[in-house]
Amino acid sequence: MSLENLFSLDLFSFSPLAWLAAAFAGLFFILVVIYSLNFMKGRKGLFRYYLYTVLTLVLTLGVIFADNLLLLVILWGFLGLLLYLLIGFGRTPSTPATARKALLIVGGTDAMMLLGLALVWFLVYGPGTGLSGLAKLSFSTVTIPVAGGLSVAAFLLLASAALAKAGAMPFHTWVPDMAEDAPIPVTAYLPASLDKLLGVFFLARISLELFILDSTLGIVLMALGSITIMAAVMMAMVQHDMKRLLGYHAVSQVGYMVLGIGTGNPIGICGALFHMFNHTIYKSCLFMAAGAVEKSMNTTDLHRLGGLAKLMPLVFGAFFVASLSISGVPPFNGFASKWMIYQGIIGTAGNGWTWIIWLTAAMMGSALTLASFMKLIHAVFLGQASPHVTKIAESSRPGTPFALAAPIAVLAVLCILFGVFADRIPFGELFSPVLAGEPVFPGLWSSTSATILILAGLFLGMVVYLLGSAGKTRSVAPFIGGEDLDARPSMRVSGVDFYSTVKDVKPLGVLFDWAERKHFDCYVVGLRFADFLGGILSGLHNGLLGRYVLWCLAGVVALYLALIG
Amino acid sequence: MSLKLKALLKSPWVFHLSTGSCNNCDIETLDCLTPRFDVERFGILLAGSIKHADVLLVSGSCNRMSAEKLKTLYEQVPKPCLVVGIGTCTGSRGIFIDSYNCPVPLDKIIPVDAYIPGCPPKPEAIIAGVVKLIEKVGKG
Amino acid sequence: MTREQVLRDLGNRFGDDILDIFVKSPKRVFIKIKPRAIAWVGPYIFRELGARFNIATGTDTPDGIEILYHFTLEDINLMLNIRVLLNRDNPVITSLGKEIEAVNWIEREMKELLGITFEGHPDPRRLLLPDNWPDGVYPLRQDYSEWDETAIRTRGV
Amino acid sequence: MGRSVIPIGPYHPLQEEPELFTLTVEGERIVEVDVRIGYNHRGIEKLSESKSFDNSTFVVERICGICSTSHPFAYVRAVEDIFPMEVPDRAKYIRTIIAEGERIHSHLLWLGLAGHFLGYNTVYMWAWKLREEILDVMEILSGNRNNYAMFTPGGVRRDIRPQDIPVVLAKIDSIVPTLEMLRDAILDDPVLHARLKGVGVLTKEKAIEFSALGPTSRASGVARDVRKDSPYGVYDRVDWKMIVTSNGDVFDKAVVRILEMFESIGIVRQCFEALPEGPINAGIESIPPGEGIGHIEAPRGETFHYVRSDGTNRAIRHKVRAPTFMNLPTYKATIVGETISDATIILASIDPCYCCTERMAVRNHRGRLLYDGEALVELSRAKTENLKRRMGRT
Amino acid sequence: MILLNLLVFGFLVTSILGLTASWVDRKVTARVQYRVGPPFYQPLVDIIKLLGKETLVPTGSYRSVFLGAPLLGLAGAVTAASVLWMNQIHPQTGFTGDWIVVIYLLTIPSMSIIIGGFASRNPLASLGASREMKLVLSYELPFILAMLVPVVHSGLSIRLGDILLAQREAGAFAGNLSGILAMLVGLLCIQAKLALVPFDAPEAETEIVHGPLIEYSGTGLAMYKLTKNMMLFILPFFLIQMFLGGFSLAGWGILWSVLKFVGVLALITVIRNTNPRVRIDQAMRFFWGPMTVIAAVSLILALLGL
Repeated sequence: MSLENLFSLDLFSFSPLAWLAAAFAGLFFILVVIYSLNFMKGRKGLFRYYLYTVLTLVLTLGVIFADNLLLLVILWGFLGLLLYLLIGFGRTPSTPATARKALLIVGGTDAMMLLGLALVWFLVYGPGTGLSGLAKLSFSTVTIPVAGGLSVAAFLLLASAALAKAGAMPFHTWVPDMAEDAPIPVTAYLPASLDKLLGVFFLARISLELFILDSTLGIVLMALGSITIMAAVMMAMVQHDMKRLLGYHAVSQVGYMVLGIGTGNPIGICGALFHMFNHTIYKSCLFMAAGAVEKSMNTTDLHRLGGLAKLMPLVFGAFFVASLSISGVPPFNGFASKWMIYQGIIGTAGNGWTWIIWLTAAMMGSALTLASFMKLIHAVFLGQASPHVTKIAESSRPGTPFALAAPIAVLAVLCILFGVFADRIPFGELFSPVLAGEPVFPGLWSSTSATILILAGLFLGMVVYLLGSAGKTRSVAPFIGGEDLDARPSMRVSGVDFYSTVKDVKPLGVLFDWAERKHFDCYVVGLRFADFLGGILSGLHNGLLGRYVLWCLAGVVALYLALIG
Repeated sequence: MSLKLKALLKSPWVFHLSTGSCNNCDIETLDCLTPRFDVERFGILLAGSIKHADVLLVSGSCNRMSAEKLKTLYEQVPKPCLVVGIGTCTGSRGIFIDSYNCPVPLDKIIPVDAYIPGCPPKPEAIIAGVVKLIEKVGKG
Repeated sequence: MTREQVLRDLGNRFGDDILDIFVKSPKRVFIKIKPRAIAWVGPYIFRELGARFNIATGTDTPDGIEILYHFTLEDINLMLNIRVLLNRDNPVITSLGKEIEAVNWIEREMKELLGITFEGHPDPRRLLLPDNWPDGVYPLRQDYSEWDETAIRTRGV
Repeated sequence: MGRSVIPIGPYHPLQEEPELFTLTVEGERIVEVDVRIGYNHRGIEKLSESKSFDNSTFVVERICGICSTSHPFAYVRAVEDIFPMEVPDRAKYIRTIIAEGERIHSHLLWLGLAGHFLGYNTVYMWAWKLREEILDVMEILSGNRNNYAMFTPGGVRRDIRPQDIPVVLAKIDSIVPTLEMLRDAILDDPVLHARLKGVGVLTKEKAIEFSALGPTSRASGVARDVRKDSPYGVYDRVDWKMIVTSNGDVFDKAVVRILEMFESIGIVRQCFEALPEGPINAGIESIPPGEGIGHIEAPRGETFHYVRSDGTNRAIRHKVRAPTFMNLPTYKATIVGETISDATIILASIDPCYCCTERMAVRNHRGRLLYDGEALVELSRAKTENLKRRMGRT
Repeated sequence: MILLNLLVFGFLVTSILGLTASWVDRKVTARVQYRVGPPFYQPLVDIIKLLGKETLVPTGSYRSVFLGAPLLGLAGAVTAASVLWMNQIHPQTGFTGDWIVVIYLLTIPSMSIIIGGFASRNPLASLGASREMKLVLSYELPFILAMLVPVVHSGLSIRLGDILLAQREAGAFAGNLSGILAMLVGLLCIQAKLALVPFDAPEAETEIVHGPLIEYSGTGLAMYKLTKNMMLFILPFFLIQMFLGGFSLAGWGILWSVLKFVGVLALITVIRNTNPRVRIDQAMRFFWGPMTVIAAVSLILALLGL
C-alpha cells in the first residue's frame, strides 16, 4: 500500500487542534532531551533511553494525527509499553513494581478500549460486517448519539482508556507512584505532558466528535472530574515527598479538564483544552524543578530539604511562577483556563442545581492546590535549611547547570505569556474541529489589563518602599525570644506535618486513613480481590483425589441442569 | 524635626524585657495598658515581637543568663530605639547588688536613655517617665 | 492515725537507721537518719503514709552538708522533717527524684547550688545557674567567694 | 519524622518573666516538652543571710511582686516558729486581711492574663480594672500598691486606721457586682468552654505525685489548703469554705480561682467586723538559736520558708520554696498530646511565677545592710520625683 | 483611565478609608474595655513611623522574597479595591467573571503574608504561616458558597455590576432569608480573612508572637499594616456590594452608605471583643461544619427563590 493510499483510507486527519498538540509534543520533546542531557548523564542504557524517547514522540504524533480508530488503538497500546520501558530507568527499589503497576493499569484500560472499539463497530455496522468495517472506523465518518446501554458502555470503555492515560480517577494510582520512582525527565515527559495531551485530547474527541453526549453523561464526567480534583489534591496536601506530591497534582489537574469537557458547552470545552496545554507547561516545569532539586540535593524528601531559594534562585523563581499558575492565581495561565472552565460550569446551570457542587469543588480545589504548593515552597525553597542542605551547601556550592535551567526557565516564561495574553488567543480557530465553531464568550477576562493593574499595584508598593527605609537594610538574627537559632538546628519547622491538623477533622481523618491503606487504589484493590479469589480457589485444591472427583461430579450436575433448564 | 521622628514620638511601641526582676515592675508596666491608665491614648502599644519595638522597657537586676540575652536582643531592635530602665533594680540593682548572679548593672550591658526609679514605680510614674523621655527626644 | 502512732511506726520499721528523734512542737518533728536510709525512708513516708513532699533544704553547716526533707501529713497537721548529714568533701546521696516526681527539681537545685551528688537522678542538668557558670563553684556553700573578676559591685547610675 | 522544636520564650509575650520552654511538636501536636529556667535567678537565699531578721522581710518581699505578702508572711511565721511565742490578736487579723486582699488581686491578675493569653482582651481589661480597686484598698491600708512592708516578726508594722475601714469596705462592696457579672460571663461562655474544658488535665494521682499545690491541685480534687489543714492567722475563726473541683483541666483551675475570690471577700469582711483592739506587735527582743518553718497558703499554693538561727541577729540559712516550684513540673503531665495553642494556656493555668521559683534569697554571714544610706537616699529621691511628676501631670 | 482609577480609588481613597476604619475599630474596642482609645490620626502615624524605622532582614533568609512579599499583598489589595470601586461607580462596565477575580484577589494578601512568613527563617513564622494557610482553606469553602447566593439572586451572573444593578432594582439581597444567612456566613469569613479574634490563631501574639509578621520591621511591616488596614475597608465593602446594595454616592445616600459600612465594621469589632481565640483545628471544624451547612442551606433557599 502506498502512502497515498494510506491517506485515502482516512488514516490521519490534520486539524488545527492536532497541529497544536503536535507542536506542544515537539516542544516538550526538545525540552526533555535538553534536560536529559544533564540529568541522565552517566546512567546506563542511555542509547535505549533516547531511542524510547524518540519512539514515544513518533507514536504520540501518530496518535494525535490518527483519524482511524483502529490505528489509534494500536499506537496507543505501544505507547503503554514504552511507558513501562521508560519507567524502568528509575533507580529506586520499588521501580519494577511501579512499572508493572503502570503497565497493568494502562494495559488493562487498553483492553477496555479495544472492547469499546468493538462495541462502536457493532453499533455502526451491526452484526455481520467483517473486519473491514473495523478498519474503516474513523472520527470523521462516525457519529453516534448516546442512547441506550450499548452506546453508553462503548463511551465509558473508550473514556476509561483516556482517563487512565491522563491519570484521572479511578485509574490514577500509577501516576503518584511513577512520579516517585521514575526518572524526572520521564515523569515530566509522559504523565505530565504527553500522556495528558493524549488522554484529554482523546477524551475530547470521543466526547465531541465520536459521540453526542446527553446531559446525564456530562454530569457523570463532571462528577468524576470534581472527585478527581478534590480527592487528589487532599492526598497531595499530606505527602512527604516532593515528587509524589507533584504526582498527585498531576492527577488533580486532570479533574479540571474532565470537568470542562463534561460541561459540554463551547467555553467549558475550550477551557478544558486550554487547561490541558497550560497544565503540560506548568507541570513539566514543576517536575523539572523538582529534578533540579533532586540533582543537587540527592533527595526529594521534604523533611531533608529547605532554604534552597538562596542556593538556586532561578529554579525557585520558575517553581514559584509555575505553582502560582497551577493554583490558578491571576494573571498566570492556570487562572485563564480555570476561569473559562468556571464559566462553562455556570453555563450548565440550565441542567439543574448540580453546577453549584462542581463550581465549589473547582474553586475549592484551587485553594487546596495553593495550600499544598505553599507547603512545598516552604519545605523546599523557603523556610529554614535542614542540616542535610547545610552540609551540601558547605561542601559544594550547588548551582543549576544550563541544560537543567534552560527548559525550566522557558516553561516559566510560557506560563506568564499564556496567562497575560490569554485574551489574545483565537480559541475558536485553534481548537476546531472539537469546538465546532467559535465559543460564545459572555465577556472576557481581560487578562492584559488586569496584569497592568497588578503591575501598577506592585509599582505603588515600590514607591511606598522608596518612601521608607527599605533601601538600606540591616541583617540580624531571627527573633525567637532571644535564643540563638543557629545553635539549635532542631528548632525548625520542616513542613512535613504542615497539614496534619486537617487529619484531625473527623470524617476526613478516616478517609485519609483509608487512602493510606490504599483502599481507593484500583490496582491494589484488584490485587487483593485476585488474592482473595486465588485463596478460595487454592483452598479447593487440597490434593485429595476424592475432593477432585467431587468437584467433577458437581460440574457435571451443574452442566446438566443448565442444559435442561 | 523630621516627620518620621515626629511620628515615632506619637506612636512608640514598647517591648518589655524582664531581666530577673521580681515581677512587680512588669506587672505595673502591663497595668499601664489597662483602663485606668490606658496608654493607647498616646499611641503606646505593647509589641509582641522585638522587631516591632521602638522602646525597650527593661526591668530587673540583669542576672547572668538574661544579661547575655539582653545583648543579642538589643541588636535585634530596629533603630532608632529608646531604652528605659524601670525600677530601682535597673538603676542601682537595689538589694541585689551583692547577689552572686547579678554581676553587672544594666548600663554596662546596653546604653540606657532613661531610668524610672521606684520599687516598683507606680504606673503613673512609668507613663510620666516615658512621656518625659519623648519630650526630651523631641526637643533634640 | 496520730502523731504518736506515726513516730512509733517509724521507730519500729527503721529503728536501726534512725539516729535521733526530736519533737520540737506538736506540729514539727525532726528525725535524723543515716544518709543511705533515705532511699527507703523517703518513699515510705511519701507513699505509705501518704505525706506530701514540701521541699528539701540543703545547708552547709560546720559539721557537714545537711539535707532536711520536709514532709507534711495534713490530716494530723504534722510536719516530718528528715535530716541527713553528708560528708562535706564528698557529699553523695541516693536520689529520690527517680521515684518521686516532686523531688526531681529540688535535687537538681541542690546539686548546682551546694554541690551534692544525687546518685541515679533521672535528669541531672542545670536548673537555675547559667550555662557558663564554672564547675565546682557552689554559691550556697559557706566558703563561696566572688569568682567573676568582671563583676561590678559598686553603685552608681 | 517531621518533628520540630518550637520555642516559647525566653522573651515571649506569654510570660512577663523570661523562661524558655521548648516544645517538640509534630504539626501542631506536642510530643515532648522541656523547660530551662534560670533567667530570673537572683540568689535571694544567699542575700537574705546577710540581712538581719527584721530587714529580711524586705528582701523576701522582693522575691515576687505579686506574692509580696505571702513570702513575708511565711517568713515571719518561720521566725516565730523558732521559739514559742504568741502574736497579738489584732496583728493576726490585719495579717489575714492583707493576705486575702493579695489573694483577690492576684487571682484577678491571673484572670486578666489568662484572658489576654486567649486573645480575649476584654476580659483582661475588665479584670485589671477591678484589680485597680483592690490595689487602692491595699494602698489605703498599707501605703503602697505592692510591696506592702506590713509584716515583721512578732506582728505587723502598721495599724489599720479606724476611719479607713468604711472606705475600704465600700470599695470592696463596689466590686462585687462587676465581679459576679464577670464570673457569669466567663463560666457560661460556650467558646471558652470549647477552648478550656478537657484541656491540660492534671489527674488527681498526678497532682499528688507532683505534690502540686494550691488551686492547681484543688482543681484536680485534692482538697488541701494550708489555711484549713494547719490554720494560721485567723482562718480558724472566720467562716469560709475550700473550693475543690474534680476535673483538673484548665477550666476547673479558672473556676477555683474565680470562686476563691468570693470566699476571700467574705473573709476580709468578717475580719473587719471582728477586728479586736490591742497591740499590733509582740516586740521580739532577740531570736535564740534554733530552726523554724513557716508555711502559708499563697494565692498559687503553699509558700514554704525555713529559717535557721544561731542566736545572732541574722539567719544562717533561709530556704524559700514558692508554690510554682512544685506546680511548674506538672507541665510534664499536662502538656504532652495537646496543641501549641493549648500549651500556652496550660502553662498559664498553674499561674506560674518564675521569680518566686528562682528566688534563692540568702543571707550573707558578713551581714552588709541591704539598703545602705546611699540606696535609701536614692529611693526617697525616686519617691519625691514620682510625686512631683504626678502633681505636675495630673 | 484604569490606572488613574487604581491610583485614586484603589489606593488613595481605600487607604484613607481603611485607616479610618482601623481607627474606628480601635476606638470602639477601647470603649468596650472602658478605655479612651487612640486619637483618629493614630493608624496613619503608626504607618509613617514604621516607614521611618530601620528595616531588618533576618540572617540566612532569602532577602528579595522577604522584602518582595509585602509588595504582593499590597498589589492584590489595591487591585481588588480598584475592581470593586470601578463596579461601584460604573456598574455597567465591569467584565463578566470579575466576581471570581475579586474572590481570588482577596486571598492574595493572605498569601503574601504566608510567603513572607516562610521567607523569615523563623520557626514561629513558619508555624503562623501554616496556620494562616489552614485558615484560608477552612473559610474559603463557606465563603464561596455564601458569595454564590447573590449570584443566584441576580440570575446567575458572575458580574459584580449585574449583582449591584439587580439590587438597585429588587432591593438589597440581605432582605431575603437566604441573603441574611449568607451574609452572616460571609461576615464570619471576613473576620477570619482579617485574622481578627476569634480567628487570629495565625498571628496569636501570646502563642507565636505575631506569627508570620514576627520578623518584619520598618517598611515591610508598614506595608503589611497598610494592607491590613485597607482590607479592613475592602472586605466589608465587598460584603456590602454583595448583600447590601453597595454604596450610593449622591446626596443623603452618602450618609446611608456610611451607616452601612460602620454597621458592618461595628459588628466585626464587637465579635472580636466578645470572644477568645479558637484553636486552629476548632476554626477548621467551625468553618467546614456549621458554616458550610448554613451557607449550603442559604444557597438552596436562594435556588428556591427565598
